[in-house]
Amino acid sequence: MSDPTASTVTGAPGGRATSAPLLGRAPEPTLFELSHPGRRAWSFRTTGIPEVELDDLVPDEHRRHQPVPVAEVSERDLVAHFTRLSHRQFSVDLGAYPLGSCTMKYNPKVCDTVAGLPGLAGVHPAAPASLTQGWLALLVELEETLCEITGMAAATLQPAAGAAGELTGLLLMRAWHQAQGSVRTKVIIPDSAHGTNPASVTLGGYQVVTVPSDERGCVDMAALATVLDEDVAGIMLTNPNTLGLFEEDIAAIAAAVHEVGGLLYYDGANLNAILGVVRPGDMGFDIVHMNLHKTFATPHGGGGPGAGPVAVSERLVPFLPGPRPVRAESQNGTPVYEWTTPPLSIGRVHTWHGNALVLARALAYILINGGDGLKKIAEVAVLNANWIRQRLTGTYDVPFDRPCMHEVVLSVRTIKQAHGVRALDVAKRLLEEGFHSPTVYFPLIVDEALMIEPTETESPQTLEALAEALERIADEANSRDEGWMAEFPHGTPVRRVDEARAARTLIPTFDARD
Amino acid sequence: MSDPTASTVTGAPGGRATSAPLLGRAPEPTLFELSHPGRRAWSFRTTGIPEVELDDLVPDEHRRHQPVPVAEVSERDLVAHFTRLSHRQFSVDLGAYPLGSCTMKYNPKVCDTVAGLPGLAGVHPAAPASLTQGWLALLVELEETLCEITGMAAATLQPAAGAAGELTGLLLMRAWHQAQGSVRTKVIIPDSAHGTNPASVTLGGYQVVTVPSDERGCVDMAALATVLDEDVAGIMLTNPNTLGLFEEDIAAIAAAVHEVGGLLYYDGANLNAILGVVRPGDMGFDIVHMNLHKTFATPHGGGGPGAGPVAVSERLVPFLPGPRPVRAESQNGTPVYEWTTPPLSIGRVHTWHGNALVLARALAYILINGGDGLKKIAEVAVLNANWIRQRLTGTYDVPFDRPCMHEVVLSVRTIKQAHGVRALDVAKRLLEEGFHSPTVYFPLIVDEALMIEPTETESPQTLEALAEALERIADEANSRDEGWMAEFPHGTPVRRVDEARAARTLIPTFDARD
Amino acid sequence: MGTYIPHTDDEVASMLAFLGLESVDALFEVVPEALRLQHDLELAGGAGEPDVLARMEEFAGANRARSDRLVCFAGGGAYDHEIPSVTRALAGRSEFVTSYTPYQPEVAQGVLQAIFEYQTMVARLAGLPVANASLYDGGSAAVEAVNLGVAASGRPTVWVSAGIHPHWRQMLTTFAAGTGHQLRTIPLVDGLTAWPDGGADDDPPGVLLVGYPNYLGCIEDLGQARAVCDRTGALLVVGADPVAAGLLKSAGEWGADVMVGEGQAFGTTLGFGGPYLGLFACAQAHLRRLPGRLVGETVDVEGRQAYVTTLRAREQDIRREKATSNVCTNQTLMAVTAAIQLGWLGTSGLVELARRCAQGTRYTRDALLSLDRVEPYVTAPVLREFALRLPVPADVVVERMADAGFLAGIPLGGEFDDGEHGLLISVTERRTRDEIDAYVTALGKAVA
Amino acid sequence: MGTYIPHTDDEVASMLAFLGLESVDALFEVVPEALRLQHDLELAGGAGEPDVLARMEEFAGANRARSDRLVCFAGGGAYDHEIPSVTRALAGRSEFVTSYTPYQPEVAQGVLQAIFEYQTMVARLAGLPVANASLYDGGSAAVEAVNLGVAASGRPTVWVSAGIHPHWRQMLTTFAAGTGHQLRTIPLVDGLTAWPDGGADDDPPGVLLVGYPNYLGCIEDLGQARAVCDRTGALLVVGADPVAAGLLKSAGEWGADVMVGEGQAFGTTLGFGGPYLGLFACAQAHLRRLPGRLVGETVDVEGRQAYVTTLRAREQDIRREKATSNVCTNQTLMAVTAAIQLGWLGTSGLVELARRCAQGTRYTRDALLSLDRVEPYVTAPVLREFALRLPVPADVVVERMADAGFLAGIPLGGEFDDGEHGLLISVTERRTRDEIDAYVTALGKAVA
Ligand SMILES: Cc1ncc(COP(=O)(O)O)c(C=O)c1O
Ligand SMILES: Cc1ncc(COP(=O)(O)O)c(C=O)c1O
Repeated sequence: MSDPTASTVTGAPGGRATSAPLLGRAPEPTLFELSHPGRRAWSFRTTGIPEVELDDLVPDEHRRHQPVPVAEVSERDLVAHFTRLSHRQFSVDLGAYPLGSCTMKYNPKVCDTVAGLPGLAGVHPAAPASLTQGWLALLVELEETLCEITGMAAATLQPAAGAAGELTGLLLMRAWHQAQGSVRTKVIIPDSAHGTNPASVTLGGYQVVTVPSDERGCVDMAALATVLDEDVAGIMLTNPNTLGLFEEDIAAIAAAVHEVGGLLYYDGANLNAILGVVRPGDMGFDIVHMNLHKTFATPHGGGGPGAGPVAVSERLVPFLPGPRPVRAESQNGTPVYEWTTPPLSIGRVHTWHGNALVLARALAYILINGGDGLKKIAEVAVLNANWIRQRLTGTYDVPFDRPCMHEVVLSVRTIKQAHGVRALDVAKRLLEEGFHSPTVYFPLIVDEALMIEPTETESPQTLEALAEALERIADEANSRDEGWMAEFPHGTPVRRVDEARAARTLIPTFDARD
Repeated sequence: MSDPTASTVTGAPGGRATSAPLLGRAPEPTLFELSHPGRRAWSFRTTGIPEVELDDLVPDEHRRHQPVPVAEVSERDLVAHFTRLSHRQFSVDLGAYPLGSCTMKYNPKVCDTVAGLPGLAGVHPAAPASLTQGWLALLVELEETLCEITGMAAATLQPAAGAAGELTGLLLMRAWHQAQGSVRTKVIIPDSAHGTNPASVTLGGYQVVTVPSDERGCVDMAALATVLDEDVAGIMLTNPNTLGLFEEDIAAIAAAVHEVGGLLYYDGANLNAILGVVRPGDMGFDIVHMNLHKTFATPHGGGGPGAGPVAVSERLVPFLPGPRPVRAESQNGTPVYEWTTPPLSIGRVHTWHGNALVLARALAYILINGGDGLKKIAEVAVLNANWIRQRLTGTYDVPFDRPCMHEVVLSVRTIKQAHGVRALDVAKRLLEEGFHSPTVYFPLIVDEALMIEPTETESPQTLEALAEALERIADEANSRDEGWMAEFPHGTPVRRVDEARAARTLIPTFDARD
Repeated sequence: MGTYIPHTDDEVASMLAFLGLESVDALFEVVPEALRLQHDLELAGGAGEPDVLARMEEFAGANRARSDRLVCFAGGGAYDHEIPSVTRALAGRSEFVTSYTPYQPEVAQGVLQAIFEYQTMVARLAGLPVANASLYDGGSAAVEAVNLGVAASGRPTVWVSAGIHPHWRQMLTTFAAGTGHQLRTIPLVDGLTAWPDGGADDDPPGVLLVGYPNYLGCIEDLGQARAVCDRTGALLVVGADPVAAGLLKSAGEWGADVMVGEGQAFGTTLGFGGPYLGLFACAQAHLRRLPGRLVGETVDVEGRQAYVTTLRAREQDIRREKATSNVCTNQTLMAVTAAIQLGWLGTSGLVELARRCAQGTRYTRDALLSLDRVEPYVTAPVLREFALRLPVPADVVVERMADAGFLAGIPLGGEFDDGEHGLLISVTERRTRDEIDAYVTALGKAVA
Repeated sequence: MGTYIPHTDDEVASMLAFLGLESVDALFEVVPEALRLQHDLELAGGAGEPDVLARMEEFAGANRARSDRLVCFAGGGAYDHEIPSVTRALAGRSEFVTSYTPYQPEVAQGVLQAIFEYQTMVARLAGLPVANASLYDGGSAAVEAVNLGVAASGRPTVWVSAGIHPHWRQMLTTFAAGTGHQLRTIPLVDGLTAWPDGGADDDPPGVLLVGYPNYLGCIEDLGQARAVCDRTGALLVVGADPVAAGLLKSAGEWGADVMVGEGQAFGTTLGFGGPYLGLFACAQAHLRRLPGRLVGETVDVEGRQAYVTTLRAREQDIRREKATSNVCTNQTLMAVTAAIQLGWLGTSGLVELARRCAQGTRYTRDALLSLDRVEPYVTAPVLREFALRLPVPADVVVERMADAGFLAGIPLGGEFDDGEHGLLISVTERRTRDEIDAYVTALGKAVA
């Protein structure tokens, strides 16, 4: 049999589902391998515009003579490829995702509808306020709502994520001190803090001063006293902190920091724990960022987008980024919205107005829950975490054995010492049980940390199943030999991944393959 | 440790993905097992309507006193459940689906957009023509288009699927004969026909007369001659037939059937093969149904919905179901559309106007492809099938060794005789390769049939991979022992399913579980 | 311009070479030259997605009766109920949308289990032990039920209540041309079916078909229908509104042999009448006559729970001309949608839905009846739909009301006594008091 | 009324019992009484999905500048490009939407591989070997690029072309307050950056930042910028329009060290400015300073191809205050969307897209310049965006044009010479000749 086709049948077969875990675990080829010269999926509107020669359109010295080699695939193969990729991906919609510090709660589908409304999604960001009153009204309402929730005076909605909020907050801190005529150099951060905090401090032009945690997992007040001086611009805290513990001395901390003229920054990553219960503003914080993708359930999108609004106390309002939307004196009773830039504004921190569609999702979520519902969120989030803590006490180490807030940090230390099984092994083993892993090795101050945040949307049945799985794993760690555990996971699309090799033989693009 | 929670933690854990094949293969619990009393997901609009006592609303003798026990789940668990179920389901979007006779081609996403347009999806079917001119215009345009494609005079769009179209066609046949004053009792069907044909004939009030296929896989002309008489109301054919072969004698068949006063019915399941190449009307058919879900790519929806319009030649137009949309004399130049019922109409065959949103999808698909594109579809569909045929000749039996149209029927007969491996085994083994199985054991006249319909949307690369997989399987059948093959599939969400037990110990609902 | 074919010209050429063919035309040599189309199809050339979408938007724009333009008070088996984002999102998942009938259960557990759950829900709604995997729509389910009833009773006479949806009755007539069933319409008296005694009938019925509630929204006395069946040996087929079932006794409780219904209310858009969902449930005795697909639970070779289509021997692909029905492709996606929507409603939501419809109906009906010269069409009790008698022809009122922003309802039309002046009005849970008040005011003007 | 909490009161009570607590309040005993909120949040009570959707629709309805109401001629980094159904469908798959940063690669190959493909595409567009997994938006990518450039060159002085998007320049200023970078704006002369020679400068730049094309749509001479860099040892950072890149030489070809850009054009809705997509690619030399996440290819224990986030030691969670950037959550979903959209465009579609934009731009510009008293703002060649000088203030024209059904463009404003009379106009492939002709007519009236 002659095979004149052999020469043209190049490229990976697109219509074959071997890559779907449903049916096997062969790797999915890249889109570049599925590509075949001459295929296409695109189509554009018929415009009727008379055509000009390309030579006339693009100056020759600028003209690209080879097209960018993207990929050439049919719509059918494009769909199959990304659908298959989606089958290789865990998500909240598939199962519990108790990733501590990330608040992987259920993302309501109605918010997808909101983000898709043509009247929101189809608006150009440079259109003047007169043509975008709906958006400005929405943003003002969200700002007011967030201020009520945090107990602050005003907020900027521009920052695109928590870390962006942090840096914005630090620049606010800097501008404020500057306006006071004071030059300060240091910002205090507890050793349990998230990595974005010190990174943001550096970008804010400050030096990081780390303050240790005490044996109760909270800021060591004595140590704090020793670092507090007139060089301190402020302190960054999250409360509950990254151990899931409430900083009970927060009032004293606030007093001490304010005493030396410093400001208090609140990292809102853990706001879910205290909604409607206690407010950063009432605790004495001056600057507060929120992670809307955590607390207000806007989906994490595989790593983003998020939104990190920053709310401030009265004295910091004049420094907020601008332009910001405000409700203006209404002419005929109906409010009018406009953009203003605060007098001492630190300037713009986002190309436009922030991650607007994420902001719209968050407002919808807040409206659905309402004031009462928000409090219930905190209550059940804390209830779930404490249930897990109590249930697993004795099975895993509980480094700080006291009531936690919305998340609990356990440790695999004892098990590791006895059997060599690490937090990482527990995490990988848990994948096989159908749960996403908790956050591991964070906060850094806990050895072999497992940071579990169930969130309020997981039912008691799910908690029970999670606890049973973690108990089973501990049992296995104690009874099986070390190597057995290291083999997990087995049933996932790929098994343990060689991270060292990825860094050593860096292949960041398809073209870097050899 | 006391466990006061044990009593309430009942029900299956909803937030656990063990059921997702991504992560394991535990069965997914039913929604009823995930249910927990008191949970809910629903919310309704606030209406402000003053409330009346339920006792006043529902007469006591009719009132249900226990609610229907549906299920009680959170929105989160509802989402997780059905998302996980979706991960246990093969689909065209995941991979090639060469299910013969079903035309599982790629379903363009733009058609989903069309079916979701508020101006189409939000229209009540009982609204008068004056308020639904857009829909009527759309239906008329689709009807005209389908008539051009099939070479017929007019069509009804009411039938909801192919089988519904068949029965409609048979009732048209009956009404026509009746109008001619002739009473006929029989309808001829080839032995290769799809089961819906004989079933529809019975419901149409006719007796089935089966005509055998000859050694070339086509209607045996001699046998046909012996059954043709004045009792014959007509003949039902699909051309290409279910062997994927073109009935070359179709003109002679038409002449012979017409000669005795019978009508020719065209089962359009295989229309994809001849788009723009040859038309049923030109072949002499009087009545033609189409399967829009096949030929015009409206998605099969896990088993439906479809749409089965029936087109007829001029003489049958007065009998079409009604009401049907027609373009009326325009008053001021712009056309006006209205409903009319043909004078001798057989009546209504759908509760409303047919599967309207499926019809809209099909029109969009046709407009995108255009007249030229439709012909290309047939060409490539036939090319793909012949490539598979040629490639696998020698590997599998090819019962009718001549050029095929859009699909090819192979047989596992030789392999089975030698090694006991059946078509079913090949089908199950192929699942493991990441392809959906071909249709098996149909048409009934081919032993151990594998009916492969690649469709035009599968690329040469995919065909190559499919051919290689089928070659590999034949190799294995010839080299491995019988039991080995019977073990497949291994990697699917469930392995071979006990069908006999399902029928023996019938459990058609959750409540029938014991 | 648009195309979904991946093949490049080179690839086509190469594949032809492999087949030893000169040209694409050669693929069609089996088609007699004389039959082949000698010209191109007289259709426009292909167009891209944006152009075609613009075209479809034009059609959509020409529909005044869109629920985003006219507030909907029409029902008659097609209802403007809430469809939450979650139902749209889940039912739209492409694994459900782009698969076909689960012929290979090993890779179709998703659809199979969803159908199993749907069957369970429909059976519970019906108060009957078995439900199938769906039929085309309410009307086709009624036709199949009558076929089953005639076969089971062995008697071709069918008593059809005049309160059955007129379209269903038309379908029954259409299909009776093939089956030869004798249909007899049993009239309504003031909204309720006036069943003949049936005892001494020389042509006793094999089947009774009655709505619950019926087309006029009236709650029929199924006890009386059941009594006729008991006397005559006929099967009782109930066409039930599955939303009303949230408050009403089930068909099964009334002794129905078969329940059929239109399932559109559970998550399917109005969609100009389709695709909808034919609900079908029956008593155990009729299992072997069940039309359409049925999913059953079983195990795989490893003993894991699994689902599969079962009792396949009833079906056309196996039993051919002796099959209980000719249905092949059904409405699975709508069944899956209904399972999702019913899961969203849940036990309490289904009651609440029915209750809200009933509240709105009561409020609207009372307000309308306070209008001058507007009268009840019949007086039997209604639940979520009702008919009025207007001083102006109902189709005129519908046109006038459209200008005021409402789809006013469905004119009863010629199938009913003085139906020209009858308007069938439906009030779902989506209608607010403000909408209703405005509707009532507008209707007052429209009939003035 | 709305809630996503599954727990029933009984379950809460039972869980509290397990914890030995009397009440839910007891969970918060660790919170000092004095700090606790003594009243409820002053927010409305919860509402159901339909009510909240209605509320959001009200906001949406109050936006006149929706692209379904005003035909969009505004650009400036945010474009009304075609987004096909396939991109929406795939990017909306919940596995992509509801997962987080792929910390566990074994169950995150979907997102990881999509990012790997995205990185490849961005690197190819840039003509540079490495691209990261996304940054917040074009402006933040520029800020990060400048940070990288200053660190790499060891010099804090940054020469920023006045042709860089004004908002990016504002952001650079904002963040320079923290980093201490010295920003110097290099003016435009007739649309192109007039770079100082730089050779004898006593404060030589560490970084040059230039647009390609720039904010006024003009195609900058990158050769000249590169020459300044060569002379001064500065890094060249190019802010490239990735759509124009379909026709223009790549930043890499011009010798750029870093390319940044706004990726919204690839499948992301206008969305009032966010979430958008910060593109970032760089030369191999700067790999260890790359901000944000990077995905690399590797294998699993069985040798199967696998993807994982790599060079993690650069990142904040490991290097903390010494990290190259503080980014954690980025814009992955938009990166995945861009990969899908670029896959849809493909090699030929990207060229075609740029070509169509350029054709429309040429046609529109020529037609507008035939209007009385309408003049070019600058004369340097443009590709897909351009500025005009109008006889009437541009913001007035925008208001007038809105009444005619157009979003006319973006007033240049105070950042530019006589910017009050400058209007920046963008014409994407979606604009038809009819729309453009009507626009030109309307603009003629608006400036009359
Ligand atoms: C405690 C804490 N702070 C800050 C951040 C940074 O927030 P983002 O990822 O939104 O930038 C995180 C995110 O994981 C966090 O957990
Ligand atoms: C040859 C043939 N005829 C008729 C039909 C029936 O069509 P439908 O399933 O749309 O009712 C089929 C469907 O599989 C078929 O393959």
